[in-house]
Amino acid sequence: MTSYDPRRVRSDTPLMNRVINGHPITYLDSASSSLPPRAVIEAMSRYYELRHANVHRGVFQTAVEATDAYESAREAIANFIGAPGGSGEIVFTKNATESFNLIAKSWGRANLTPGDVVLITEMEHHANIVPWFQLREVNGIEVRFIPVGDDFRLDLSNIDELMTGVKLLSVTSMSNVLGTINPIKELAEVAHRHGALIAVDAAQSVAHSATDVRDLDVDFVIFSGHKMLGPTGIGVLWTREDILADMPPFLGGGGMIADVRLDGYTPASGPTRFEAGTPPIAEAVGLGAAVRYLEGLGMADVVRHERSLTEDALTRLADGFAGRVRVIGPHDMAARGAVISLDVDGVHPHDIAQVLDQFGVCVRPGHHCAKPLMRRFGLAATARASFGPYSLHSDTDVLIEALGHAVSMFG
Amino acid sequence: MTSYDPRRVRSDTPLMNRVINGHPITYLDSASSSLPPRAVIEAMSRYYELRHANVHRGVFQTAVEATDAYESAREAIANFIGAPGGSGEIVFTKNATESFNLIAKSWGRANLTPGDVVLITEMEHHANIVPWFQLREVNGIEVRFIPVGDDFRLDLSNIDELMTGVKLLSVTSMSNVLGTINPIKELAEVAHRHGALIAVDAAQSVAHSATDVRDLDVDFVIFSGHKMLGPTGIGVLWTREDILADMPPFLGGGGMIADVRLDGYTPASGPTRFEAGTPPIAEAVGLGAAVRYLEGLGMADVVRHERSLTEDALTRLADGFAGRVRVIGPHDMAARGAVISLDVDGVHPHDIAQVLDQFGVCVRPGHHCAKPLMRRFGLAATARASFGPYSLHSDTDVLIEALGHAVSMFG
Amino acid sequence: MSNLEDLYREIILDHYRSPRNRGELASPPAIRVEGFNPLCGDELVVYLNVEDGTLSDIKITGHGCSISQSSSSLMSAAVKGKSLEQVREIIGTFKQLMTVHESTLAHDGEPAKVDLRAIGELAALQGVVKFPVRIKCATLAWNTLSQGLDQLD
Amino acid sequence: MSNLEDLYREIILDHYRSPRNRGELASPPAIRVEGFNPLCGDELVVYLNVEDGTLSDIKITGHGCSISQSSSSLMSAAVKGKSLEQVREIIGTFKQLMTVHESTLAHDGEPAKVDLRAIGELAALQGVVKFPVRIKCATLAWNTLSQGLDQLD
Ligand SMILES: Cc1ncc(COP(=O)(O)O)c(C=O)c1O
Ligand SMILES: Cc1ncc(COP(=O)(O)O)c(C=O)c1O
Repeated sequence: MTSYDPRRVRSDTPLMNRVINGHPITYLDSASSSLPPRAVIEAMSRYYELRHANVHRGVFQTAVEATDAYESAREAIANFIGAPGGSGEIVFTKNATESFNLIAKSWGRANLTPGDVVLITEMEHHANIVPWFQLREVNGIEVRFIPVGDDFRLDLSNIDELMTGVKLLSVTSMSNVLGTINPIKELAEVAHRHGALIAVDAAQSVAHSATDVRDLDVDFVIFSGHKMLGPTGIGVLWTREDILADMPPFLGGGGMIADVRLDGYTPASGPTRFEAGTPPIAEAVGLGAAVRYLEGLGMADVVRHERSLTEDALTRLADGFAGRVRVIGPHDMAARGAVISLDVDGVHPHDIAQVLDQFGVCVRPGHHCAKPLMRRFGLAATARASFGPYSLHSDTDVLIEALGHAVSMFG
Repeated sequence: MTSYDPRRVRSDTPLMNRVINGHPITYLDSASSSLPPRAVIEAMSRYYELRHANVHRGVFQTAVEATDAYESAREAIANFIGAPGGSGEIVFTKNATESFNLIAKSWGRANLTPGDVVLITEMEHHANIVPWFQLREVNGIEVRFIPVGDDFRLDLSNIDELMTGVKLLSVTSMSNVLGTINPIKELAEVAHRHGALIAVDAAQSVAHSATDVRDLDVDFVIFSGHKMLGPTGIGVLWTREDILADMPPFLGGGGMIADVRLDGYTPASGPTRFEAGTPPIAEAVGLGAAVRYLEGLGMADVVRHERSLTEDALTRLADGFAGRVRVIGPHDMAARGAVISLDVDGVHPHDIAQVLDQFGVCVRPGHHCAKPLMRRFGLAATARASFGPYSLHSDTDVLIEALGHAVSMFG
Repeated sequence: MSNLEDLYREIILDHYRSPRNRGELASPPAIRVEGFNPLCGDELVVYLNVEDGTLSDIKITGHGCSISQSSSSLMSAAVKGKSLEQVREIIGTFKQLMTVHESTLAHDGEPAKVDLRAIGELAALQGVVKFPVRIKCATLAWNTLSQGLDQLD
Repeated sequence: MSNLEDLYREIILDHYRSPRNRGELASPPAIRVEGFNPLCGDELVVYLNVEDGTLSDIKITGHGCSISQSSSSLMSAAVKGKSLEQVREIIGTFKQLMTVHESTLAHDGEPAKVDLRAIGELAALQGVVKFPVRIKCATLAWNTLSQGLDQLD
């Protein structure tokens, strides 16, 4: 049915025409943010040109159309991740980070008491660490970490011990630094066996593999629009209808209320309880278009292609630089995704990124918002290359060549 | 210098070409959300086509350009409202509502103790009510209301009494229901005389008059992108540098930290402390373009034009319907803006909006997220018409004619 | 304007201007149920007297738009004096009426058949389905009535 | 590649590979100041010995990119043994060097003149201004040194 061709995705992506320092762009930073296809950009432009209006309380034609567009994006996303309760389980936030804050500050504050444990991992993004530290300050919970082994995978050997007192296990489906893919289904089983819930940070996986929340049997899933070919300014929180129904409000304001009196207020029910103020309407339209675009590609084919890119790149990196280039992440393809962090002997990641930029190659230097993980491996930074559905083997050719320049330049 | 012509603004606005039920659109819902000009829509499209990347930590060309675009939007906004400390005082949020939550949940939690009073008004939008009710639940503050008189203006006769115990006066610069413009400069003087700070909800005024935070001598100002010809998904909080410096973090995650360790975190300084996660980058670009567009119009000319539209509409509404149409808001032009709420004898606002839609006229029925105000005047809803810089006297012609049909239909 | 005349038929305007069965019943013994549409601000209170399996009396107060008001008035006239079984049938038929249009669109199959003669004046509400945002106005009274009947079980 | 060669001049690569004045000084008596660039993760510790108004010794530890490392090495060589007054002058000249490009762009006026001969090897850092994101790498050591001197007052 689908006929996924990464070259067609590339020609659908306007930014791929960009020339940088005389070279066609080689975009290897999809883990930071992906490049939207024309269909997404145009869906938003068309929205503003034809039907923009505030949603929810309008009777006139464009307000009805805007509301329909907003709500149908919610349905598209529910469908994309197989939400059993449909669109009534999809909350729109501003980004994945807000989604985590929503879980911590609404569900967490209502359900956790001093001494309760939130178990996360050493490979989490700050978005899945700091909100728990903040909750600890007000609620006195314990934040515990699953260690990461020298093989760059979660060390689950003591998982049953670590689960003592845990009310929530919150874990990334794929590390944005290591590329490690975690065994979510297995962890969900562990969490539930111990009477805990499980939240999944799917920011890195949602555009790179199929997500089926029912099959995974998880309780919360969060992700961001801009990492799945969609726009900035929108994120998603999915949770089961029964959990959502019991969560107290988060931000207060218009739209999230059933009534406001001089002496208090009554919150609304459903996802709207968590969507205070004018929501990201155009952004939802763009995200809906992104999801439809991804569905058109077929996630199974995307996975296969990105695996082949990653495998090839890992081999060439290992072979090409006489041991000077070290991959910080699993070296075999079992359970790893298309994110490759590099540590180059004698060349700082900043300098790598700078030299590569001269060849039009976009890689990201830094701690990637995962400082505990960086400390775990004694690194201040890595240079990270990551693929998307528009990436080609020729991107790796350019990367390897430019990396060669960087390595020889710093001798 | 400027040569503001509302017809040119209209021809700059793609949505004005929309045909609804066989009629050209008559958009009278700018108080809910304004219609962006082509320049704003294209600035965002161009951003996605040419330079989209995640901001802040990138070294490669497009990441540098995206960061510059994002930060220069911050500067444009600082400039637009005359922020004395420049862009370091501008925090980007997702909407005006989040800005209020930020004040309440960061500044409020840190600075208010049980018994402290936050003084708001009966004409506030829920965005400036519910966050204070939420703070009351955790901090035990008192939320007090300045009453609204029968003349639809704040009743300030007892203001000095009302100020007892007040730490923050939080008030709208213009009611989104009544159109009433409040005396902010005078209120700032009152607040400071009583040792309180003052926050201003400028959501309704920022695109309809010049804002100069230094001249007003206020402490916080909030507004939303989508009500000032900009995109959805972005809001602004301005506050003085010294206040911002002492505010504890709000949402936690990437970008807002200086360091994260296994045992805790250190927040970043400046606006970034309050911008957790990937910010609304394209939205900032769009908002920057909107601000430049508004500056090009010249706010003084916009004010003059919208006053003339409002005055004319008020006269024709009073004259035209044999007393059946009542304006819920000040009838004279002293300190009132281009928002006109209607109560029509025997015709429910929903039905008015429905009939008007058949003529392509967009007005909003409902409580406008100001339920305490509606109760104050014994109303469940009004039908609200509001103007923008693209509005023309001919819009009022169509409104009056369509309103005539509605009134006669319901006899 | 043809759409609009479909929505605001003369019967509807008549019931809006002169609502039937308006008022309250002493409660108890009457069942009292509140209905609320937070988006519009429409509010209804429905009072029900049930005797020997029959809805012997119904009264309604509240405020709302012409659609919600006339729908509640039409409803009260349609169900008053009917057996509870008949009332449930009428509710079912009305709900079918309100979904005909949508389900036709959604599934592209045979439109569900509603016997318009059987529902009498209620058929006047048929035009509402062309205005999906207004369906919740038309159904408010009916959902409230359903809730009231549920209290009998 | 010409831009890149402007940035990574031979002198810079040399100081990056063989940084001068690397190490620690006993503190006290030495002044110890930490510098930190949260965006890059660059970290420096600068140790200063001041005797009779002269910066008699300076040592630097830490990690960072070639620009921040070579800049700190070049700085240490430029200021070591100089009077505090001279050190402040050198800092001023260096900061001017880092803003020449930007201010030229911003104000469209006469570019500020920096006497390149007076600053010797430091002139090698001139290429950094073409890469605005890297300016903060180059200035980290200098800001840290300034903070150290401020502790003397
Ligand atoms: C006066 C006023 N304040 C605050 C808001 C909230 O703005 P937003 O929905 O963009 O958060 C609005 C918009 O409805 C408003 O009119
Ligand atoms: C694994 C992971 N989680 C969460 C986030 C946060 O996403 P956002 O910045 O869109 O909130 C990111 C993105 O950097 C990520 O890679």
